Amino acid sequence: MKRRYVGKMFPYMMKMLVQKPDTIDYPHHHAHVAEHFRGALKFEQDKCIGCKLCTRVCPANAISIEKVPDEEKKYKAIVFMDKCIFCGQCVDSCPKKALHNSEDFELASMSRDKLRREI
Amino acid sequence: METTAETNVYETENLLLSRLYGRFPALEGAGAVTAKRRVFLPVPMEHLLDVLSFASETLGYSSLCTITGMDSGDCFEFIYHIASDESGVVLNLKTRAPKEDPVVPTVLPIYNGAIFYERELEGMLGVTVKGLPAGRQYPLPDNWPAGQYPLRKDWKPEMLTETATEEK
Amino acid sequence: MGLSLFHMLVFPGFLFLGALSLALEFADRKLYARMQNRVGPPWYQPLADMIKLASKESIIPRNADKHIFRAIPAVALAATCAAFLYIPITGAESLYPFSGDLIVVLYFLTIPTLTFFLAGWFSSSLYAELGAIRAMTQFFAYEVPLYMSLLGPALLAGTWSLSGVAAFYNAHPALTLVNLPGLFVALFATQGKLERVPFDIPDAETEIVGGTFTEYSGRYLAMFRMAVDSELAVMAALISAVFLPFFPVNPWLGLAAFLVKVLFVVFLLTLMRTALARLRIDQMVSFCWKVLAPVSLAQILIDLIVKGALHV
Amino acid sequence: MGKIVVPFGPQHPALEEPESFSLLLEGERVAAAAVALGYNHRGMEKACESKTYIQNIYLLERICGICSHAHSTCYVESVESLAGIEIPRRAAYLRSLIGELERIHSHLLFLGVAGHEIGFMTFFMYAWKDREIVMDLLEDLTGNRINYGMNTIGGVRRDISPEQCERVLKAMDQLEERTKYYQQVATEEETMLGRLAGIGVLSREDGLRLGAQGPVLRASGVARDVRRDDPYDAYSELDVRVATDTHADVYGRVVVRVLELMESYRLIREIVKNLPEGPISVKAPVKIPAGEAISRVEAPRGEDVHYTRSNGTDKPERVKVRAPTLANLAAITNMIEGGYLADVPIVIAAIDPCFSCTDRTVKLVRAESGENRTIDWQGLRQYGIDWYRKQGIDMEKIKISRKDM
Repeated sequence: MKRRYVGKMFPYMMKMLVQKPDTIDYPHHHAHVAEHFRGALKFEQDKCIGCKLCTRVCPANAISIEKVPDEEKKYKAIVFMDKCIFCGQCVDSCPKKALHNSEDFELASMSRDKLRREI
Repeated sequence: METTAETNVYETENLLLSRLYGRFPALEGAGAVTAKRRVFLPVPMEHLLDVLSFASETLGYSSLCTITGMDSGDCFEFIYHIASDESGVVLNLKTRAPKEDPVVPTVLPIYNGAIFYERELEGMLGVTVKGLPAGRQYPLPDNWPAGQYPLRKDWKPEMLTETATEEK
Repeated sequence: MGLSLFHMLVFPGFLFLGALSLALEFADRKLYARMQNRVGPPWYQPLADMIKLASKESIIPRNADKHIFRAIPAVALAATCAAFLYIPITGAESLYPFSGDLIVVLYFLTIPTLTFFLAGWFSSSLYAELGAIRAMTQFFAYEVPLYMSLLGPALLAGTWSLSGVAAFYNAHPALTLVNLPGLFVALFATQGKLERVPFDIPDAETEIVGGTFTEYSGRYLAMFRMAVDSELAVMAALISAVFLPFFPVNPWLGLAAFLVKVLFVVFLLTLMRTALARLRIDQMVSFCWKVLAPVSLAQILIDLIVKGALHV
Repeated sequence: MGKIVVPFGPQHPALEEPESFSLLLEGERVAAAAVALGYNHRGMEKACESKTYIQNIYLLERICGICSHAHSTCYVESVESLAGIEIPRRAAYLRSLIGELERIHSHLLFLGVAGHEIGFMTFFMYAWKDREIVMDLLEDLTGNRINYGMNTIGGVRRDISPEQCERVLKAMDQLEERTKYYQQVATEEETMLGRLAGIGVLSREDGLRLGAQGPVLRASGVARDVRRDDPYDAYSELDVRVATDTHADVYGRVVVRVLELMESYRLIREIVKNLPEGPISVKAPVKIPAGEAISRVEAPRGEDVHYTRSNGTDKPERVKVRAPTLANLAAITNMIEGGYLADVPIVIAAIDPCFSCTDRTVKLVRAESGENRTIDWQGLRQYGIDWYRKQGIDMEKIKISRKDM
């Protein structure tokens, strides 16, 4: 049997006491995200050809592509951020690379309506 | 799908099948090796327990992975997935029960840990598992309306709303 | 009359104790957080917690005895406030010293534990009752070692008055070293009294949810929280009065020395709760009787021998 | 005190997810225990039948936040087997890499939870602090901290760069050092040992008989590991050493998980060193040929089983999921009974239960139970608003739209 101690972590605790904390004071300091983070969707209108492949592959029915009225071959995307599960399958499936994930993850809102984004 | 020219590739799998055929001649030729370490074998309901206990005691298939119950249109199909620790082979025993009177025997005496798998068959498919001790249903909630079995193909979520409104 | 009212309500009574206990709670939480490599709460967090709790709805269970349910937290708070009046703060002399006040303080300090038991028992909730029983079981385990550990130094000083004990060790600082085993026992017993890790068994949240306080909410819970915090302050003050000498004559210096000593005791208590895991009730009881009780007995023995040898 | 029945759940601070245990207590001892499951039933198996194969990857990945990669791997592997797809070697290695990283994050999570259950918050904080290293790594490699979305039918979705490989190796060194420290603490700290050793005993025979899986079974001395017995992904080319222990109690389960952490660090180094070059995915058909397949994956908590049957369309006929926790639950009453109430949380935590995995399975659109809950919830909300108004705080002024229920 190995030796047993009471308060084994004591030395490490003392080290931590004088070290800079690992956590951050979040809303006041910005949280860091990785380079290719899958955050809120971004849409480039001029690339979209309106094939609607993204709406078909979406597992959560979170995106819809609509034609901009009175304009030739111009489409807008409506993303329901409350439904989106950030899987990025629409980004993978888009043949013209009109969609991409941004690093924006701070999506909390007091109202569900605000999470319906026309982009 | 049939086991013909691939004898050398699927040596363990074919050996397993031949041992099963040797013990239960009625099953001869029914089995299929679909991939490496994956054997499917249809078994009539009356032989099921015998085959399971033979596989578990003699062949070393001591681990019951799960029991899949499904609605195949005209009947219910049950698949008992059992695995061997030594060879890593998963033996899938398929059996059927008529839709009018779906009854399967419990495998609890052979696989003591099967209780939740069998409760799930009862709850989700409405199958009677003969010999299963009484207990709380799983995984549906206690106030789930009787006679609603979500995994049956004719079941739609709307049915639940209708019944529930009637109850009100 | 006016002066004693001031003593009771402002200094060293209610207001000072309140401020001190919130400050100590902050120190405890901040140290705890920093040792865990976290940022920890801002300085006003304990006060903010109290205000938030007090402004919340207080729910009283239907089956609970309403009057007792409401009265208990106030009794707990009153008992710790009363105990604090007899502890020396600005110097070796407390406000109302008399022979035997050490015993009175200890008795005042058992009242909060009893109220925890009553609170749990009258909540008519399973978890609270379990917590109450655990609080009582634990009470019988740590109380005797705690008394004996404080008895030793008093025996050596030859007085039952806290001020007398303080004055004695102020005169003979070297004799404090004799009482180190007693300090060890008192620190552990304090953790039991305050229901903190490793002895937070009566309100172990992963086992019995909120323990004795499960049914408490709103201002009644706030009052309980305040009582626990002030109990921490009183216990720390008591330990520093008995085991840590150095009481300057100047009252301001005395106050500063008091604060430093209390902070030091809280630091030791925080260390214990950071470095240890929660014990099970049976392990706790056997630890108290097999380790703490013999050590405190040995402490008394040592004190008696030293007293005999030095003829003090 | 006579016998009392204490509800342990469905809402309880010791349980991270809703699950109910009824404990019959005699004093502080547990005389009998009963498990009630199903609070997390989401009807995923039914939902799978109305979604395409691709959509199902993301659905099944969300069975569980912790072992999401295990579930999606298990599912895509059964689909690939149906479609007869051989994935590129690089893809197989990357899947294994993410799988091992997931195991590390799950086991570190377990270590922390174990500390939390026995009131050792400092251990919890330290273990979860180091878990951040692997979480950040996963975010870097896959784009998300959980629900990585790495798998697709025919391979993986993201490649990793040599710089990322470097970062992985660096993190492994860091984690290995930390894990050694935790091993020391867990095996030498008196108060921790006192709470872990000798409780929740599951003998080797009982473990096998009741069908326990994963670290629980391995802590009872049975060397069963799907990665070695029934290799998938790159494991057939890797040398997987199965960690076992014979303590058969909670302490043994902690030791096994620590040993598995060390094994994972070794495997990840091997994977990164031998990472083959080549494509990361092959094209997969939308419609999968009719057939059936079963696949097994060693999830951090034990063996995960997926059965898929296809009918030749783009949607599966049946998907059956068996998560490891379900297998371990049959053994749990066996472990709790006869022990102390104080030990119940840590014994339950020691199987590292994941109840959302276990209950998985429909989004019931406007189902009665959901309807009911909404009414209750609105009533509760109204009550809260009225109460605060009496106190002079008007919640209505804080604009919250009614639709956000």
